[in-house]
Amino acid sequence: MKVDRRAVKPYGDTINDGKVQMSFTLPLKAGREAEEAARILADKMGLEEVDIVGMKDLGEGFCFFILYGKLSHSVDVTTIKAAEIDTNTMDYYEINNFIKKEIGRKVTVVGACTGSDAHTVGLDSILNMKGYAGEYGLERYPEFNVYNLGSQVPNEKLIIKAVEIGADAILVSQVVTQKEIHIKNLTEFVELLEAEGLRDRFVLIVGGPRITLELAIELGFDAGFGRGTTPADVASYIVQTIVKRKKK
Amino acid sequence: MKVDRRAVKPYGDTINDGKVQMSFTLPLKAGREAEEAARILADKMGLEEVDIVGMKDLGEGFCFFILYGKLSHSVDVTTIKAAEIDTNTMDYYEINNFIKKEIGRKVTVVGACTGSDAHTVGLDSILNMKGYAGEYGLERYPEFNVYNLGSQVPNEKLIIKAVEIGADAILVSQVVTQKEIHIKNLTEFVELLEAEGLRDRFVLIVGGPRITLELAIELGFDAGFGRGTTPADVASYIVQTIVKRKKK
Amino acid sequence: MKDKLKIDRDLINRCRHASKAIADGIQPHIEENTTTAIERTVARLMGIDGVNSQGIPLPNVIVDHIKEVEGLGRGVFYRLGNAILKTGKNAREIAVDVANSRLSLFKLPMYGLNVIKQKIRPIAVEAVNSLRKIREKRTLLQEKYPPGAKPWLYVIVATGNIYEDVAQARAAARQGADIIAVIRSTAQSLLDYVPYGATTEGFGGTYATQENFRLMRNALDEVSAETGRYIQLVNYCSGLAMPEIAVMGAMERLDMMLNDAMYGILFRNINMKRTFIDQYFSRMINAFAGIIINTGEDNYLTTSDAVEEAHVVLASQFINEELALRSGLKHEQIGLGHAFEINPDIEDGFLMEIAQAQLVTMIFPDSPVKYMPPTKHMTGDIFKGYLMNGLFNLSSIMTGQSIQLLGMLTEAIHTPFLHDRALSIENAKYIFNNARHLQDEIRFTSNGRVQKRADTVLTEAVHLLEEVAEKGIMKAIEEGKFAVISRTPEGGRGMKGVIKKESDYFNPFIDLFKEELGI
Amino acid sequence: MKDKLKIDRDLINRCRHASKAIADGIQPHIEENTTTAIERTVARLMGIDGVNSQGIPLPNVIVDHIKEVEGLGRGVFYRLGNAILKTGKNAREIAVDVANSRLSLFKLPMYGLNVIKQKIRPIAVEAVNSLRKIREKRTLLQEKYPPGAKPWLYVIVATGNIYEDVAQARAAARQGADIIAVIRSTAQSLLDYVPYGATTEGFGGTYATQENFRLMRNALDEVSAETGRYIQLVNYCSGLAMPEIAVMGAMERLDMMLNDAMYGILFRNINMKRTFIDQYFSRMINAFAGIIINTGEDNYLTTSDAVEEAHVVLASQFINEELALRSGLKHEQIGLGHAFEINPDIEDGFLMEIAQAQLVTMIFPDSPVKYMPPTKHMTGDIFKGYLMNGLFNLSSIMTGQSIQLLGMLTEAIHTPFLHDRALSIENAKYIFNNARHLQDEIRFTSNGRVQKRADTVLTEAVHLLEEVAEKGIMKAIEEGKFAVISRTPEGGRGMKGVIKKESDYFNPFIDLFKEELGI
Ligand code: B12
Ligand code: B12
Ligand SMILES: Cc1ncc(COP(=O)(O)O)c(C=O)c1O
Ligand SMILES: Cc1ncc(COP(=O)(O)O)c(C=O)c1O
Repeated sequence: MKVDRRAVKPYGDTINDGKVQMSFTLPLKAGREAEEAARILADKMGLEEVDIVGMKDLGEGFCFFILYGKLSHSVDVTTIKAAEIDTNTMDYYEINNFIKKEIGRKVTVVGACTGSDAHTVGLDSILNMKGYAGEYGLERYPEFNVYNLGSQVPNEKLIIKAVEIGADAILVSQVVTQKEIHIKNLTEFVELLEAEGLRDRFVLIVGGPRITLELAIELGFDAGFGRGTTPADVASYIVQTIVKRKKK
Repeated sequence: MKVDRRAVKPYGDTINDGKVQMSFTLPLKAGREAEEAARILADKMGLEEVDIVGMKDLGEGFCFFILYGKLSHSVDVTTIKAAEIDTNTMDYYEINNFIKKEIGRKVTVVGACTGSDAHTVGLDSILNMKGYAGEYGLERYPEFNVYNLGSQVPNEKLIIKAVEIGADAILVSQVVTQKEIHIKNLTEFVELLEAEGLRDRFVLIVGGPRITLELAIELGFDAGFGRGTTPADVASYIVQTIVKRKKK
Repeated sequence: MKDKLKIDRDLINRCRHASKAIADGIQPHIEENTTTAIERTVARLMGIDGVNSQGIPLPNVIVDHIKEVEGLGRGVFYRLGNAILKTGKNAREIAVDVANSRLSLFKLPMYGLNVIKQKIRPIAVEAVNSLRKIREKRTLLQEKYPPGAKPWLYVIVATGNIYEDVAQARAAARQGADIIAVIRSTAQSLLDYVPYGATTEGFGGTYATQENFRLMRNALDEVSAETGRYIQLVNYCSGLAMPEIAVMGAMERLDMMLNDAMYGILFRNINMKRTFIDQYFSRMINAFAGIIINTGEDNYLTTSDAVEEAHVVLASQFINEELALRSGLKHEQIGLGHAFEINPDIEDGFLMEIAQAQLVTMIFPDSPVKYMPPTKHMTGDIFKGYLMNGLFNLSSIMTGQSIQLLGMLTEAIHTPFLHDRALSIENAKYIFNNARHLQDEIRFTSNGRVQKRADTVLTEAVHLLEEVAEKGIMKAIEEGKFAVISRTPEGGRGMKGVIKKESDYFNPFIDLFKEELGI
Repeated sequence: MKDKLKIDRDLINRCRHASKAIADGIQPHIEENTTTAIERTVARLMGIDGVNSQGIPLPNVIVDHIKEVEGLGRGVFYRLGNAILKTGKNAREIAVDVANSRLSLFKLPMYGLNVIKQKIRPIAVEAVNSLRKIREKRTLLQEKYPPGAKPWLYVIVATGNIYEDVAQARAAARQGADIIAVIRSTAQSLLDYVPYGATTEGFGGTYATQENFRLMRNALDEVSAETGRYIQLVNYCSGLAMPEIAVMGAMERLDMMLNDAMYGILFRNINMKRTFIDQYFSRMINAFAGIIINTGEDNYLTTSDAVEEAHVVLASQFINEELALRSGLKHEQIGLGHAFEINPDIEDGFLMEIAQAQLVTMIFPDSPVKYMPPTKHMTGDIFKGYLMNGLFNLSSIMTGQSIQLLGMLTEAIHTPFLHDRALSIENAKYIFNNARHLQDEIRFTSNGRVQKRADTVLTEAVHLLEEVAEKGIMKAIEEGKFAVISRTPEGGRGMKGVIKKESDYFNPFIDLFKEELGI
């Protein structure tokens, strides 16, 4: 039962059995043809011994499938270089001390749910007093100045505010992702900043349940925070990044 | 919203969006590396815009993932030739009449759960009086002679019995499929028959929840019946196949 | 139904009493003012629809035209009626002419108000009659194709594209859904107009337009006929255009409308003065059209904790009830919002959930509760989510709910896929059937956890309502009494659309509806 | 616990009375006979283990050796004891010599039985003492690491490979499982011996071998220490080797054993005369070892309908209870089988489920019910399956069950994957916590569906038991009274292993256990 890290496969109950569960709908009526179509797709995905365990006609010419199979692909994890937040999370006290010692002035941040996004709960968990999962939000930190612009803030307005208050960091929240609306909105935000020559002034952060670090970096942000982020994660990142940049 | 039958893709809420749900476990601790490994595997399967919505450490160096993505593959259903049972299901009365008219004698069948398989409920649903889902089983049909040998019958014993009673059809049930035990057992059964030169004497049928027509044919059976099979499906197939063979 | 909770009737009476005082406090404001949205609604009722060459809806064109010149203190009826009399054209033709600048209503000589009232009233009566016919058609159809048994299975479609929505809705209805709600594109409530025509580009939902209503209604009528079960259609009549959407819904035979007295204020930062006026008229239209409203108390629990703020939900239900009754809605038309949002990690959370669900059906026995599924605590763990939806369905059948908005296992991920919805229907059918008479079979232990919880929530609601009654609803909202959100009377969007009625203000529809509804 | 069902105590008394009569009917048969399996067990207790060069277990070698020459009417103790005395070797060494044909027990001069009894009894006493020490170790460990709260989460591992099983079991225990059952490879119950050593090739389960027991016990002990929660280990002691496995389990500190008085007869077509004898001795060992048995009534419902045959389950529980008590098991050690197998499509099926679950805890208040999940009606729809498992968990917490065998969402597909089990644990934890005190908060309506159902089941059980008592258990089984399966007294496997005891038969362990257990 030794894992070969150069060829990692999914695991059901025996090492390297490759077992994967999948479900999807095809725009085909339930029946032999649809079943075969599902099997062919699974095959193209690299599944072997495909077992279609559920097939259910949904009406309107659609059919839902549940299937299991053994994945022929494997992944060499020794070559994985996952982007990683290169700072470490400190706690409330450590962060305030760090600011006092290493920065010597209060840190100013501004946050907003931009575009048409009105999901403030996530951003509020990071910024508001109350915080998240029992941890205080940034407003509670004596060494932070926090501006929370709330929901549905146009990109321009957020940038103007950031400049006005001399923010160290801008925090953007994007929760709605249907039809990739967040990508559009975030790209526009970075382009606006760059057009104004303001990009390097700020630590630029985006967060939301569908945000990953990779995506954030790809879109031109410094960092991205997803599900389960705590205020301390974000505060730590901000203050350490400020200091790193100062040193450069 | 027109479906292009030459390039059918999974459907979430927009035609051709390709949306697929998947879950699996990797033998890696939860974390950025495991997440990236999951993403790479999804990528190899042809998924785009992979969204890892659940990652849960299971302990012992394992991690469970739930993800969604858009499948880049599609399937041309116009070229699908799904094997199809080439007989049509008649009802109890039709079947008995058919036997009287077209065969002119009672049809004899013998069934068993072979090898170490003790799951008799499926085979009993087809053979016993009581039947399945409100439909009578073959024992109830006046024109059928039924021998149900029950569970854990060695392949040899089933063949000897079939010869002894002059069976028209042999019905094998295989429910346990772990480690492909059914494939081994069914293959051995057909090889035994062939070695004895008896293969063509019988209509050879296998059934069970994980049995598909394709698999049955591949293994050398005439037909295979899966989930939800009714006694009438099987009886119809047997009697029509007998007549077809007679005509040849 | 026996009182399983042994609740103190006196507490309920005090709640109702306080709610009356709250409504009394706001009623003068409602009656003294009109809004741009109400006047656009009048324009629509008079027959104006369509858009101008820049895509601006004609009701907006005509109302802005009048507002610009003389303000709206007399309402649009006066100028519009005059133009009809003078030109012999109908309202729509007049609006088109105005839009094309071929006509200014202020260039026409004026009849006296009484003449206009007298001569044009028949057009208004005709409009009201045609709405009545639509309502009657619903009654007929529901006799022919009786709706399914309660709890009704209520599912949403939200693809952004009305044609995909239609396919998904038809599939759902065939699978057993009783009610289809078309979710609106994000932030439509902030639009001070209603988009026009069939739309295929929305985010997180599909625009509410009259054409979209019609397309969906037709599709569902087909399925109703096919399945012999009348399928109800829902949309949203909240936001800056609430009365307009109400009338569109009445015209296209929607059956339910999301409509809450305070939702726009709290959750969309729409001006409160505006909202209170708009909700009154919009509800009158809903009432007349035989539409069941769905109030939005579930929204409190998306930002507040469901255990701590349970009493706010209940207090809001009392307020919504009282305001709805004043608009002529019958108890049967008041679908009060409630939601299964207690954190799933809480010990005995399920007991608290059933306590409150039972409490609501006890207090509002004739109002169908619209029970919302878990959303906030749903995660990417679709299996757990599916299970939480199952407990939610069980809570419903245990406590005798009426309108069950089915939870989606993918709530935390995306708007529902076709099979997500199918799975949710399967979930509800299984639970409802398998525990069909559970509510008849169980009693709650005297003075046990369930009864005590119900009592606590009710007691806290009394206190909140009495406090609000004392200081007035506007002040209370300003102080953040609801969902810890504070709004000022002058703040928020749409304040400019509030217009003081002049002494010769006239809106024939208010009177016609009032008469019909007996208010 | 108050009697929520208002059941008629007299009916219960009649059931117990009939069960006693049934047990009385079979007791003489049990006492007059021994079996090859029992004699192998004696050999094991004397210290024989291991296999010969062809892989045949030494207990079989020695028993066959004796049987061949003189039959087993006197038991193996006599010849074995004699050999120990004569050769000065221990039992294991003697067995090895016999296996290698270096020794025949019949070539040795014989001591008289009394001499052997006297001289060799200390070896038997020593063996029993060492089992006692193992039991005491469990007690100590359970004091140090108290088991989790009830209902205990019971999950199975079944990879076929003991090393994979170990990894899966450790993971499950850390995730919150209280009990790990290692499912046996298919049809092990038909083996008239116990396989030897660590095994990695099983189908649908892993062979029950002493080495496998040991490996798993060690792994779980580690996790117990780590988590501070004693993790219980389960295996199967049914089939042709039931008493042997009982003793292996006692030696390796298993905590529970599947052990049913009639399972082998009905579901494995093992000869009934054989089974009744074997179950008696195997249970005595279980009793002494402080093991909780799990009876197998759930199996009835895999072939019979759970609504129609509910009373058979109950009747079998009464019989199992009575026979278990006669073997010296305490009520606390009798884990009676029950299963959530009502067709999910039945209206009010959930009410029937809770009626019976509640009935069982009422009738057998001190016996931990082992509640089995839905299996028969599980399909490839893993979502629905997960939900059914949720209702099953709810039924358990509503009715106060003790041992919860968690259902797998993939029940219809494969033996559990690592994450299937993790999901099942998550399911149970959520439901148990979220509805923790639901059982305290609900009462059932008087004479309602639940109470009536319980009454019906109990009444039918009385009739069945009284009928069985009258005709005798063997006859009743022959007539197919249980699970509609008919077996004849002479039919089935293993009949040849039944041996009439001679007057000088001797088995020191029966006496030692009886003494200790006070029977
Ligand atoms: C609450 C809620 C609402 C509330 C929002 C109230 C409010 N003031 O926020 C209301 C009812 C108003 C609402 C409305 C809508 N919603 Co909504 N809503 C949700 C819901 C149920 C919970 C979101 C939430 O509060 N999560 C809790 C917080 C704490 O988690 P979080 O946001 O992930 O935040 C954490 C991290 O992501 C991160 N984070 C988040 N932001 C940031 C920012 C920074 C800088 C950092 C560092 C970190 C960070 O830190 C947080 C703490 O760990 C979700 C479903 C779900 N269960 O997720 C749907 C959901 C997000 N909504 C959805 C939709 C579609 C809508 C609507 C568009 C529907 C409609 N057509 O009307 C509207 C319109 C809203 C709009 N214009 O944006 C969809 C989005 C689908 C998609 N992927 O595109 C979801 C997924 C539901 C669904 N399945 O359809 N919604
Ligand atoms: C009932 C049951 C048992 C009962 C069987 C009682 C009996 N007399 O049959 C008992 C308790 C004895 C049992 C034991 C075991 N079982 Co079992 N059992 C099940 C269970 C719960 C239901 C099977 C069933 O009866 N289905 C209902 C029938 C009507 O459906 P069906 O078999 O699919 O039959 C239909 C069709 O497939 C078809 N069909 C079937 N056979 C045939 C034959 C012909 C000729 C035709 C035409 C059609 C046909 O027609 C039928 C009607 O439509 C399943 C899980 C599940 N929900 O499926 C596990 C399951 C099949 N069992 C399983 C296992 C592993 C075992 C054991 C090996 C466990 C163990 N180690 O002890 C043992 C040993 C059994 C053995 N030696 O074979 C696994 C198999 C895993 C796998 N894929 O390999 C399952 C899937 C459970 C699991 N997830 O672990 N089991
Ligand atoms: C009463 C009410 N109106 C409207 C909405 C949402 O509509 P919009 O996003 O268009 O404001 C909701 C949301 O649930 C609601 O409860
Ligand atoms: C009491 C009992 N023993 C044994 C078994 C299964 O073991 P085997 O397949 O080895 O007979 C079961 C099955 O559930 C059972 O209930």
